[in-house]
Amino acid sequence: MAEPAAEGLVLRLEGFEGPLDLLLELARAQKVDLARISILALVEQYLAVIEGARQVRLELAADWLVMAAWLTWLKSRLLLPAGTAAADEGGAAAEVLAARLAELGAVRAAAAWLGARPVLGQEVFARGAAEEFVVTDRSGLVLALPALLRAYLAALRRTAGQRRYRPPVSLTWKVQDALRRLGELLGSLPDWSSLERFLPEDTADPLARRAAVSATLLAGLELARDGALRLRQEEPFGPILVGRAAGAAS
Amino acid sequence: MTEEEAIRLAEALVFASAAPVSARALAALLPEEMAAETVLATLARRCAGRGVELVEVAGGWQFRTAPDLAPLLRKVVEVPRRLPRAAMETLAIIAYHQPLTRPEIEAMRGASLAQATLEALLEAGLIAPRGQRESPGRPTLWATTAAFLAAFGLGSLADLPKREDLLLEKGLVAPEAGGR
Amino acid sequence: MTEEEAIRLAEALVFASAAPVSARALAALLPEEMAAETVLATLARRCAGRGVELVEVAGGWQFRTAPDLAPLLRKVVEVPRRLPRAAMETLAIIAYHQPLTRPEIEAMRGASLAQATLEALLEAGLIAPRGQRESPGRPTLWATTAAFLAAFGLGSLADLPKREDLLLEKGLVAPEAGGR
Repeated sequence: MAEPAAEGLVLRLEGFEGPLDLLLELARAQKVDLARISILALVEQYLAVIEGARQVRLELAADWLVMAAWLTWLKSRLLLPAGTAAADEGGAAAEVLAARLAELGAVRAAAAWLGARPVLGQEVFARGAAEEFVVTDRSGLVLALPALLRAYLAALRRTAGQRRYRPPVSLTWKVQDALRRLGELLGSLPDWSSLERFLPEDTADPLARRAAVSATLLAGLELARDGALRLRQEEPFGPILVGRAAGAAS
Repeated sequence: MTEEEAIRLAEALVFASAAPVSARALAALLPEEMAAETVLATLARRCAGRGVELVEVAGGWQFRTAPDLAPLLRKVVEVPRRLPRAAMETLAIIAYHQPLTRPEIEAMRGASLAQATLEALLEAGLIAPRGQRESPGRPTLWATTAAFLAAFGLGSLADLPKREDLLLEKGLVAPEAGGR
Repeated sequence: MTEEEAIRLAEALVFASAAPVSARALAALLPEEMAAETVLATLARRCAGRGVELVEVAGGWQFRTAPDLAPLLRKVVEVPRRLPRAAMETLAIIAYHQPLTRPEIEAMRGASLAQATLEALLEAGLIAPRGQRESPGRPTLWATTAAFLAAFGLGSLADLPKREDLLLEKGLVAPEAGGR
């Protein structure tokens, strides 16, 4: 039993659906039931097959090697004298492997049982040309009030759109607007008022407000360059103050 | 193969085939000395009076439900249709603005009204002509019917949601008033 | 309605349908005092041994050709390809452990589930998604369908052999007495 019938297996590794499949095949070859197979012999056979396969070709799918590594570990544990913690660990792992093989064996048996049944369309046939006795009556209408109302609104919306073109109203405060407002307010606000006080009044929308601030600053810079007013900022990000032009009297 | 076996085979073959089975097709499965026609005729005699009978149709033999049972098996499944969008819009406009003429409907929908749409509504009994407008050409006026109210579960036209409850956007209700 | 008439009607109803017909569907056509199950059982007895037999599958009744005629019929009727081993094993796992996720299937087989296998089973209508596991990633759960029961001639999942019986049959986990 120690001498594996490995040569045949080496060449047809592709025929197996993964390492577990090969292990099951090897276990079956032990000619005893799965509950009593020698896991140690099984491990040795598997490792022999993998070794043989590596001599034939270098690359081998990762899962075959992962299983080989794990089985090598298992073998080292199984060879330890019974009673040690490591040997118990190996014994437990061997039981898990045996249970997985038994489960796969059950799956095989179930698949074989299903495959042996007369399958519809293979061994037994249902009626080739079924008769249709169902008559579809499509004369009725589904009518519901919500659909009627949606249709009404859709129709009105379409004509409302056709009747008039409404240009979208701009929400942004332009530099021209800011120039005009700065000019209007410069005389009436106290000297060195904050730039914020020159913003338009109804700018609750944050985006519109930021646009107004930048437009007003641009307008202020332009007027300062022309000498029409003066700007001052005490510290970075501090309030920007607007003062009247040097020559202008209050 | 005995005659009984040939009859069994003929029954299975005709049953499983999607199309009628010719005597020649059966003959291909039978021993040479056996006449497929005879086998099929015997099977047909044997099935006579059952719920399913073997009948000769164009191209061969086929199992068919006995004609007297077909009405019992017939099942009518109702699959109601939806009104197409154009018809639903037309119906809604008539419901809210009746009576009105076809050009008026077209003006409100902003789209021309296909004859088929009007006919579909007429056929369903949801609208009906109601008199004529006293204007050049005397165009027909359209209105909804009692069947319309019944179909939408309305007691009367007054049960339709008020237009103000529907038209929350000012732009939709009174474009003449203009502005926003 | 006499019993003979009921049997005729049952034959026609089941014969006409492509899918298995439930006793309840027949009962709807019979007088109240008549038991649909009894009528179907009588019909099944009467058809036994014919080329087309009445069998109970997937919660209903269906006419099917007798299995022993398969070799002859396969010469004439078009037969799809058989499912490969990987697909049969995957199907067996789903049948016994449903509903379960793809990683769970793969763990049992010790091999990854090929796209082609999944598609073949879906295409044949033998499996279907049934909800998602309430765990991270919410993986899809797979289960067998009514078509699976019909395909393999099973009345319900309870007709699958017990796992222990399967193993005994194969002599896989036979206790001491076991062996092969």
